[in-house]
Amino acid sequence: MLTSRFERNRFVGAKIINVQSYGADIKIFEFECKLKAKPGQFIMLWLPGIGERPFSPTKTNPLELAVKKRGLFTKKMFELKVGDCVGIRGPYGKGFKYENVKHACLVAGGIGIAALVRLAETLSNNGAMVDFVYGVRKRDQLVFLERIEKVAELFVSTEDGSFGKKGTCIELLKRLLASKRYDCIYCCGPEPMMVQVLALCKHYNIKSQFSLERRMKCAVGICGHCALGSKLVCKDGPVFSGKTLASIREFMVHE
Amino acid sequence: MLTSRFERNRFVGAKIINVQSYGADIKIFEFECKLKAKPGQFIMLWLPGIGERPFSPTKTNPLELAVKKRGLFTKKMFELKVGDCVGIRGPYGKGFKYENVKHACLVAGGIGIAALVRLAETLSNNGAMVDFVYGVRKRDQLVFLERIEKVAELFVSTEDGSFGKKGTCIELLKRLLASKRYDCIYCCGPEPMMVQVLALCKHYNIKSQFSLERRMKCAVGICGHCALGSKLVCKDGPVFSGKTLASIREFMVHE
Amino acid sequence: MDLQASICGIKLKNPLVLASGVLGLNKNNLLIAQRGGAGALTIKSITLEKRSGHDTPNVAFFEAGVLNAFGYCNMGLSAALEEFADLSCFSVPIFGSCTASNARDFAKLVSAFDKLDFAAIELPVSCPHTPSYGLLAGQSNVEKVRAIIKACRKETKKPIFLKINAGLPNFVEIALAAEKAGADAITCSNTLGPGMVIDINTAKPVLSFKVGGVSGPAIRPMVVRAIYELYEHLKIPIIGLGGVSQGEHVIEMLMAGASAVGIATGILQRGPCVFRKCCEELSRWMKEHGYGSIEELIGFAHQ
Amino acid sequence: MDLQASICGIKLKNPLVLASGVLGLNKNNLLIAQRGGAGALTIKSITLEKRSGHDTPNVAFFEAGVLNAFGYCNMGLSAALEEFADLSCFSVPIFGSCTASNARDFAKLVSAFDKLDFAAIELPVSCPHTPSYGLLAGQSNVEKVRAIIKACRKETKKPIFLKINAGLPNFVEIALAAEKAGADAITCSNTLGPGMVIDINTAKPVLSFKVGGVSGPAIRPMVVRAIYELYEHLKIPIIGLGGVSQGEHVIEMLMAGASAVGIATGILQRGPCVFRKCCEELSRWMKEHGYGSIEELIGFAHQ
Ligand SMILES: Cc1cc2nc3c(=O)[nH]c(=O)nc-3n(C[C@H](O)[C@H](O)[C@H](O)COP(=O)(O)OP(=O)(O)OC[C@H]3O[C@@H](n4cnc5c(N)ncnc54)[C@H](O)[C@@H]3O)c2cc1C
Ligand SMILES: Cc1cc2nc3c(=O)[nH]c(=O)nc-3n(C[C@H](O)[C@H](O)[C@H](O)COP(=O)(O)OP(=O)(O)OC[C@H]3O[C@@H](n4cnc5c(N)ncnc54)[C@H](O)[C@@H]3O)c2cc1C
Ligand SMILES: Cc1cc2nc3c(=O)[nH]c(=O)nc-3n(C[C@H](O)[C@H](O)[C@H](O)COP(=O)(O)O)c2cc1C
Ligand SMILES: Cc1cc2nc3c(=O)[nH]c(=O)nc-3n(C[C@H](O)[C@H](O)[C@H](O)COP(=O)(O)O)c2cc1C
Ligand code: FES
Ligand code: FES
Repeated sequence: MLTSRFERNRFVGAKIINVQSYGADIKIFEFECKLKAKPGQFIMLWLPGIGERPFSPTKTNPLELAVKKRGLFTKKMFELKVGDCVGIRGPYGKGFKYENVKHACLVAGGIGIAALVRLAETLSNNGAMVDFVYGVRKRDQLVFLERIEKVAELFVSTEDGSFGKKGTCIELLKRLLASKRYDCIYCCGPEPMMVQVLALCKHYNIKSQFSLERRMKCAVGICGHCALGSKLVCKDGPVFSGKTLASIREFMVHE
Repeated sequence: MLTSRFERNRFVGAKIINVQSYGADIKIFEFECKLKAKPGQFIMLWLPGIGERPFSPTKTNPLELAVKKRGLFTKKMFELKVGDCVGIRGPYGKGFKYENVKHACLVAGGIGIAALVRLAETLSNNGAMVDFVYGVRKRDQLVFLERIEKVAELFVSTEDGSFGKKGTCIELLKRLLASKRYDCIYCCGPEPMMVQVLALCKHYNIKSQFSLERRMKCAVGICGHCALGSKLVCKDGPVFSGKTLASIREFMVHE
Repeated sequence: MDLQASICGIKLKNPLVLASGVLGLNKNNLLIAQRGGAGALTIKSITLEKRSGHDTPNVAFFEAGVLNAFGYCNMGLSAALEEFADLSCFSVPIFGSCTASNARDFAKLVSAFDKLDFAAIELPVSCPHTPSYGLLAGQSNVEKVRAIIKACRKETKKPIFLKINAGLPNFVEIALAAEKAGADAITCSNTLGPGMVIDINTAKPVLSFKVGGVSGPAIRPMVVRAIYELYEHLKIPIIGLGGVSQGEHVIEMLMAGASAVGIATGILQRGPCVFRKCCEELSRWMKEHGYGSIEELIGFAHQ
Repeated sequence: MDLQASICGIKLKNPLVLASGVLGLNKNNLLIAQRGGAGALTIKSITLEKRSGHDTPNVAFFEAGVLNAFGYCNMGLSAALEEFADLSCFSVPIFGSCTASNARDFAKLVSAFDKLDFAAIELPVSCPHTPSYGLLAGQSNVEKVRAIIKACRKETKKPIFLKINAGLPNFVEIALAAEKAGADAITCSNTLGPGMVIDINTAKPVLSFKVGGVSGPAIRPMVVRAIYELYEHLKIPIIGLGGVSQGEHVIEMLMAGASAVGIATGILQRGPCVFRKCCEELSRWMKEHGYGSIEELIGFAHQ
């Protein structure tokens, strides 16, 4: 029948088939649902009666999401049990570019890991050498370690020193940059961290890509709520090159 | 963008690029417009301010129609000049079936020729032997003789004897049937003539297909105005097998 | 899967109803939709006198649906009484439909239809494009509708369905007034609008009547919302229709609060077997999602 | 091809206007649409106070369009006065848009907007889904609209556009009353409905507000018909919008009687450069069909 640009945005039903907890703050959900999404693209997850939010698929078949408890929405998500049903629409946005990248460094801060884990696998499948820098606050927030170690050299930092290097991933990254050459640095994490990574990339003159977060109300490029300067994170992003970000005065300035 | 089942039915603009007259009653119009249509399918032609009517393309690229002046609508059509613009939608309906037909006889009465001329060409292209029986009232109503003679053996009758055999095409057909064997007889003309042809086909036990006319208001199978028994001429037809027609008590009974 | 439904005590083998105006000119027409699997069939609306309706084009298309302006082209009451005198060839309930410019004529039609074997009588007061009928006769007025139902109620014990227009701001009031005056169900909705499609090549409105009622996918959200509202206000059941062509549309209408679901334009999209196809999709989905009966779905979005 | 258009004396390089509510939250947003080729830009409607609007989901989709219920989420007047104080980064006219629950508040907003460099001020009285605003504030009432225009007329000499809802039965009366009270143009139409989309898997309305205004292809025929009607009744010009995403839709609206044509949902279909794409299609078609200016197209379907 009719399949239109509009229809593609309808929610599909997704039943939860598995939930794993990592510490108090992170859960990994698996859904009876599959989709096609490039690393860096995102989906919108709808909890009827609560709202909808963007998330980065950490697997696509079946769909898997890694979620950090932050505010009201994610708190409600943490109450979900196997068998519960949510709505999923997407994928949305532009993913990471990884063609011709031979040596990559991925830098994940906290739940930023969600956007990068599939990218590490894809890069490695494409024959790239991947270093993976991963910083969290404490040990129990670490997820996907096994998956990452299969495809990349992993460097972990925890703020409390409970695993890997004590400190932030910025320090780890600095150390790597002192000795290694990368074609591209990929980064997702809290915005202050990304600002620091961008500064380092400039300093070493390395190409970079960042996956950004903004509040999203439509995800289809009409409401304007996700704007970063005059870019739309939902359509033009969420992945932006360091070069683009450097030219946007609003980077690091949002609610 | 959106292309739907609905959109296919929109009028496309068609400018008249040539008009030829045959006697007082028949005109052949050529349009700046092309379409794909199987022999037997029809289009709807719209004259803004007047109405729309079904016609059988006698060529598809560019679109050509042979029109007989009958009532108000066709009278208005006869006033059209080169450069005038009409609307065309379609093609509609099911065309003739001609697979595996090696020996065919086509029987056209009057403007029924419009539905059969392309069929003759298609059959011949497919390697079939084609006899073409064509009856009109008088000589100046004869159209497409050259095209037909290229692909078929032509037998013409005129009621006034001004060309070919004097009489009706039924008599010509009877004579042919007495000596020849056909896989299928195809017929389009006034309904009383088609009833006679159907009777002959039954008598000789030959398969047959007829292209029927009914008043059409939608051409998309919803209004019901073109019904022939519980068949819709616009969707199930306009071509029906003799077998189907024989089972429809309403054949030959319409306004 | 048992898809049995019921409306005003009329048992339907499935909740899908042929809407009035499509393939409903005569019995032969209706047989096409019966073969297509419909659970009930509504005839094309009949007026007192035969009407030849508007000139062609009677339909215009746009990417999201159809506009029509047939102008109640129909055979008129006396021919209809003959045509529909014997309904024994049908295995599903037949709903009569008739329309008029005023309460008195409505009553005459209903009184005549009462003698036929129609399972119910539907009264459209909501056509947006026929002069002297429906909205063009001011039948968006609550008082007029009340008078029509009252007059018709006297003429028949058969269930009366009032067919309303979901595009009117006062559709809930109209439905409530009808319920109070004795209507047995609300059919929602007739075509919306009217709308217009202009052919840009000739710079002319496509429809000979210029404007026509909008049907098909375009109108479904407005109809679903109207059904949802009506369900919150009415005690009598609702027949939902507008833009239904797939099983999931049927489910949406049932969940909004419809007890049965009509199809008109869907026949253009999927042919007369749209009814059978929707039933198949419906029962597959119900099985997969653990629903056991149509009844469980009705109004479920209100829980 | 010169696509120059004009509305209330405001020159536009092309007749395409960014509609209010899409990419109009702030100047950065508007710059996106300016880059996309729009001939004029309308800001998202501003209310006296900042509003956080309805919860997500704010948009719901169906095959023929979009439903939205943002609930006039906006920065409020005082922030807007700052945001739009300097419009020197724009090369096309900017239209202010503001809305309120009553005439007095409308007047306050217009009085404040009068000081900014907006080329015109648009007043939507027609939103179908925000409590206390538009239709939910009873602004389908002719008297209310008259009072709003009268109050606002006193506060500004800038052109005032009244944005109406083509779904209302009385839209012509509303427009005529506004014209008489001093409105300079009619914008037709806001989203229609409201409508509802139910997610059948969870049996819930998708929108957090349950219902939302319908936009996109679904509503174009109703809007075209409304523009056609308005053109027959009004002296002031019309800005047409609803379901436009292609050059031929623009032509259809112009022929119906619009002097300029807005786009909202079309941005979802073809991105912010929908304006440039429509202009290209428009000028190609005009060339092929021998039209020399936009003006020749306006109201051409009435000849
Ligand atoms: C493209 C994209 C991908 C994402 N992928 C993931 C993922 O894989 N896993 C994951 O856990 N989260 C992800 N997020 C974040 C997620 O969508 C929510 O925004 C986040 O979980 C906020 O939590 P909440 O809704 O529970 O908090 P809320 O109750 O909405 O708010 C909590 C606080 O956070 C602030 N806030 C909320 N959302 C944002 C935002 N987007 N930008 C800035 N501030 C905000 C609020 O202002 C508030 O102070 C992603 C976001 C984006 C844009
Ligand atoms: C599938 C199909 C293909 C056709 N192809 C051609 C073609 O190629 N060339 C051509 O000249 N004509 C063709 N026709 C016929 C054409 O569409 C008109 O119906 C015919 O020209 C009638 O003329 P009018 O509209 O001018 O007459 P009108 O003014 O409509 O009516 C004149 C008289 O004819 C009767 N009448 C009109 N149409 C029909 C009808 N369809 N069935 C029965 N009675 C009718 C009316 O009742 C009236 O008495 C075709 C019809 C069909 C159904
Ligand atoms: C061609 C056509 C003719 C119609 N004629 C009638 C009619 O005579 N009486 C009536 O009550 N409704 C009539 N309708 C309205 C339909 O019954 C139905 O209410 C409307 O089309 C919405 O449903 P849909 O979207 O499934 O088409 C007609 C609709 C169409 C498309
Ligand atoms: C997401 C969205 C938000 C809107 N917000 C407003 C608004 O704030 N003020 C307004 O007057 N119209 C608003 N509208 C209505 C549009 O301006 C326009 O009138 C309507 O969407 C029809 O046009 P379209 O079919 O091109 O979308 C909004 C529409 C959409 C889709
Ligand atoms: S979320 Fe609406 S424009 Fe990006
Ligand atoms: S012409 Fe309408 S059903 Fe055939």
